Amino acid sequence: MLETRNLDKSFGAIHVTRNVSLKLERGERRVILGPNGAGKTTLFNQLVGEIVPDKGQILLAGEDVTALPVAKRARRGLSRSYQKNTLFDGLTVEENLALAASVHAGVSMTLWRDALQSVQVRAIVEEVANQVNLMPYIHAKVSEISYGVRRQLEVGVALATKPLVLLMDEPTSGVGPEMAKGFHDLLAGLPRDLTILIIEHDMDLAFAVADTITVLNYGEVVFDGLPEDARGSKLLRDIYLGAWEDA
Amino acid sequence: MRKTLTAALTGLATILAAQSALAERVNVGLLLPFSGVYASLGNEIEAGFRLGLEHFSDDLGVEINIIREDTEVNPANGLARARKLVMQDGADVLVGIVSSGVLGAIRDFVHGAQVPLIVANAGNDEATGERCSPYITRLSFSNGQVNRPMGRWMAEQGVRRVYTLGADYAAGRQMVGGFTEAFVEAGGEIVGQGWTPFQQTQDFGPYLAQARASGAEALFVFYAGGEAISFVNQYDSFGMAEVMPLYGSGFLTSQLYVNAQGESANGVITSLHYVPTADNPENTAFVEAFQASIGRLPSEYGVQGYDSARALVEAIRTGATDRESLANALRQVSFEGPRGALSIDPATNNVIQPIFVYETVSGENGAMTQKVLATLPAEADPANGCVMPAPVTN
Amino acid sequence: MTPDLSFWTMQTLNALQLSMLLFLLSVGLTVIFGLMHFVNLAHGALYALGAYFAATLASHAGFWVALLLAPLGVAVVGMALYGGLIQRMRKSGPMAQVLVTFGLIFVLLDLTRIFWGDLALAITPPAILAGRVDILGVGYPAYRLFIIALGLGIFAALALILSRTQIGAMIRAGVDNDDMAACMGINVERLFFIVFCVGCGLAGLAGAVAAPLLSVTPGMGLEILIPTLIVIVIGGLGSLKGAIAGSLIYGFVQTFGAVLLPGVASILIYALLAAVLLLKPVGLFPAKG
Amino acid sequence: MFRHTPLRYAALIILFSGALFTAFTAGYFGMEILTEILILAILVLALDLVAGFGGMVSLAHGALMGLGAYAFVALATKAGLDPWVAASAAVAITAGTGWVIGAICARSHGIYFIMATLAFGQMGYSYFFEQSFFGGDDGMVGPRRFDLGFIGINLNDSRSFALFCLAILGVIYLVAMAILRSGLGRSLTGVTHNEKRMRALGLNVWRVKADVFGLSGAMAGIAGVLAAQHIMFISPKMLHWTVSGEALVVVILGGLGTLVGPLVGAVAFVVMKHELSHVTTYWHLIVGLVLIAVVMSRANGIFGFIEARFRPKTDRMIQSIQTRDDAKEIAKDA
Repeated sequence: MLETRNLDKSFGAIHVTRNVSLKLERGERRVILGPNGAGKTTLFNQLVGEIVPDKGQILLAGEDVTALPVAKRARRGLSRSYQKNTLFDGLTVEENLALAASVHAGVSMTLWRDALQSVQVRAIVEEVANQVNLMPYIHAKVSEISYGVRRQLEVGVALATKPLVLLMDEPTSGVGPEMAKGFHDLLAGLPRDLTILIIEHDMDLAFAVADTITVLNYGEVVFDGLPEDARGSKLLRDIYLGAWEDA
Repeated sequence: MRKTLTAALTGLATILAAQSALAERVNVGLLLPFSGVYASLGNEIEAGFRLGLEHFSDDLGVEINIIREDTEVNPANGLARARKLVMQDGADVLVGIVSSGVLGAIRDFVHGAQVPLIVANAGNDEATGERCSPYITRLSFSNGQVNRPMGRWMAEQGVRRVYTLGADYAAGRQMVGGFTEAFVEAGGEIVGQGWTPFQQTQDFGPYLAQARASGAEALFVFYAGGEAISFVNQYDSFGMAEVMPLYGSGFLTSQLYVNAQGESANGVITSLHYVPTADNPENTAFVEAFQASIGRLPSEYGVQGYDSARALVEAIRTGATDRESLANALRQVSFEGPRGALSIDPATNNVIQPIFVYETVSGENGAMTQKVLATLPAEADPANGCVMPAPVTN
Repeated sequence: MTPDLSFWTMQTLNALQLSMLLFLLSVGLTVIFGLMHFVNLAHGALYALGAYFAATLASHAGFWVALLLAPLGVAVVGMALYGGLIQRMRKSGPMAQVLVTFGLIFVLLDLTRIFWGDLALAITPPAILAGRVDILGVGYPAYRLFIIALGLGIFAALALILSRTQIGAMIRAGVDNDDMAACMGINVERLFFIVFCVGCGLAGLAGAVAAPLLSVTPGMGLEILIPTLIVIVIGGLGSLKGAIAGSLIYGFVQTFGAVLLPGVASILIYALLAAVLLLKPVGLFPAKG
Repeated sequence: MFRHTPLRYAALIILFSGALFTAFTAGYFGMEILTEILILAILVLALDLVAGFGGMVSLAHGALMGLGAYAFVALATKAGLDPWVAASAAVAITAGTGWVIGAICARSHGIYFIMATLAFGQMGYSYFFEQSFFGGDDGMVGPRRFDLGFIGINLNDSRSFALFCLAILGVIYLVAMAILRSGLGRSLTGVTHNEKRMRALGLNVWRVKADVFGLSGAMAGIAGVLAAQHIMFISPKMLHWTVSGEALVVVILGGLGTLVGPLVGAVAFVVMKHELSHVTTYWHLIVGLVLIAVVMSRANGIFGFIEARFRPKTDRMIQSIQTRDDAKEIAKDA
């Protein structure tokens, strides 16, 4: 579904992505692990097109999208959430979801008709709001909901584009352990055919939700395999777990 | 549709005119820029106009009521103000108009409403040419009129090859055009022309260097206001005076700016319809009075206001107090003023006046003054497509 | 017409002269923007004020005194503006700041009209700079060379201050990242105050320097505002490099455009601005990547 | 996202009845001023659409208005088209030009966007200033007013023309509202709030900006056509950047991004200008001081100030409680 081939990126002297090749099958849920500065978010940025790689290719559903701009990739089914909430602050939860849904529903450029009243948009908003448990807050403004709920909305907005591949950048960053568990349930409730790539810091959660695990270190893939193997891997413990436990 | 407009306006005009005639009072709408870049011109014209009324309207027996409106340098605003003066304030006559753009904007309105307008500055040739009107009488000058005599005079002086520079807008093109036409006709040659973006040019260096490289004998330019000061100062700083003497339209070294130019203007020869040093008794009296009330020497703008007032008073003295009779009487005024003998050309309604060729020289206590080199005979503009009925004489 | 070498030499000097004048104006504006994130539209009005101060001072105490005191006077006005308006507007959005400084343009313009009248003023340059200097066979006005030298001098001084002194390091840190600067223990308020006043002083200096070259009119501030903004936008906001690059581009395009493409001289610089923004939406050398 | 509060409805009703009252009671010049306000109101509505709701602060709107006026006059007088046809074509031309400017400037933000629009505006100004075909700096005369004779209205009567402008303004207000509620308007709000996210959601951001700029350009063009008919004279002055600057002052003075505020601003600005210019030639000074005072009050313009004053106390209390809870919750979560 999503594949990278020999992706490479440097900022000046800093080599942030080294020859990264990944392959996600349809419906696969993969977690990317790695210490801070391992190049996880930079990899995401390249996947969605916010950063152009120096070398390599990105394939979405078998097609080369390396040269496509952000918006076009998104319309082909690639969606992401951000590590730092990137919401529409002055608007309500419903409006946030509707904005995202309207692009998929094809009413983002229409004139004359109220986009919020579009049947398709309403259907998507309701579906997503249920998936990420936002129904109780649907009419609240972003400024009026708690941080944890905003994290849910962050994922909700990404989901409302009805993606084929969903990239989640630390969806549980900054929320308490209880919310993190809630997130586990949330993931479980998502359709099984949705391909998901998650950057996650919480090891327990990572092993609980992942079908496969990729470990990045200094921009390089140092492990790629099943969670069971990762758990036992000495290499992983040395470069990642150690660093993580120290921090 | 235009006919209905004209008819409506005429109807209104007649009612208002009838009212004011009864009161033996003439409402004068003074339309001048009191803010914006031409504010200093507006203020000087008003000062001259008020001085003229003071001098000439004793024992007139008709009260003159002045209503001022600020046109800024904005044609649309000027037209709105003109309409207000006529439609609401019942002005019997309009006086003023500094910029040609404003004159162009209000022309159709004053013509349609049949309100006499005394133009106290704006010089666009069309206003007394193809777009002339029996209701518009110009007491100031036309762009061509001021500069044509200079073309012939320079040719007579033996100047053969000239480079011209001017501000790139309609008035600049007409001023330089008037000169060029007459100069070429008299056997001169224009070796090159430069046009500087109007009100966007602060540095004339590049243009001066081009003029210099042209190898012309002399430079003829039109600039006014702040541009005139910058230009003359920069011309002098490049030492151009040694290789290419500067001639120009007299606005370049107007009394209004010449002291800001100082010694830089020394030796510049220009032509204009008025100089404060013109030697005649009317001018002596005017200059003295102007200095007494304003505290400095008058420029051409002051005298245009002064003569406009005099023309108005002369017209009223013929018994005219309503719009129609004022318009008719204004076309026939003639008098000896500070500029010399003035009359109105019945074919175009433009003023006929002598043109002074003068050199700017250092005078007493460092102030610059004007040395008149020649007073060229009064001349009328060609009709330029102006067709209108002759004034009614009685 | 056969333009020879001396013609091009002269035009190059003309272009340099215009560039340096614009540099004096734009450098203050761009550094204030880089540091404080707001565009002081009244910068042009301060330039006009500098010219008027200089005109008045020059008639009483001579040119050199005027050249020294006029920028100081404008810096004092800058202090008053900072204390009275700008400081309070620091937390408001950029729109509010643009508006306040737009209002200031109106106020300062009419104040100069009230104090100095509508008539244009002028200053004669001092005798020592009144003549011409021979450069490559071209007699070039000494006063214009003085402007070029002054501009280059100020550029060198600012470059030194920014790269070698402590306050320069603070300014660079502030432009780069104001949170970080505050963390590093820099007194941000004081830094802003100093930079703002120096910026205003430079605008005043530009006005004083321009006065003998151009005419001093109430509208001069508004006339110079757009060229200055074009310079800093082409150059990229917040950087000394951008200010000098933008000034040079403007000066040369304007000068040689007038000579080589007179028909389109008035739109050339706007076309260039549009082209630069199309290719580089944040100018050529912005302070931040 | 744009919402109509009771206060906004009240303000609209007051403004509308005020305009009607003036139209039927004012003298000649009062009518002229009313028409001036109504035309300015159309221009500032167009500007509020892009600046207030789209964050695209434009210094090209005066030029777009002027372009509309020139296109209308040239097509009506030089090409001899029917005024209605000429006006429609003129509006189409400004819409297209606005769209192109919006598309080109879409990548720029903040001061860069302002300067990019300034560049296009000034190019237009210089063009019309220098083209003798369009009368150069002297401008052009002769646009005819629309002929509404078939429904018995003579627009050469200043009251009829003022009412006609009022009707057009009303229609444009409704159109602006509809645009803001449409899919395009919602997308625009999204872009203003968070352009990066909208792009990541698959939105063609530049298209949204260009489309809205084009629509706004059409409105500015309508203002230009009406201004040309009102004054019956046009000059390059209309295209100068200071006209755009003034319009921007009106928008912000009234209240950016409120639609109603700019209308209030237009009334305040024109009335203030006319009243003051009779008292002193230094009226800019006073306008400048008022502007500074309004901005320093930290309200969103005059209308924002009124909204802040009139918002019910309970409303404010609820909000402050919510904010406090919010803070607590964030603290707990973190």
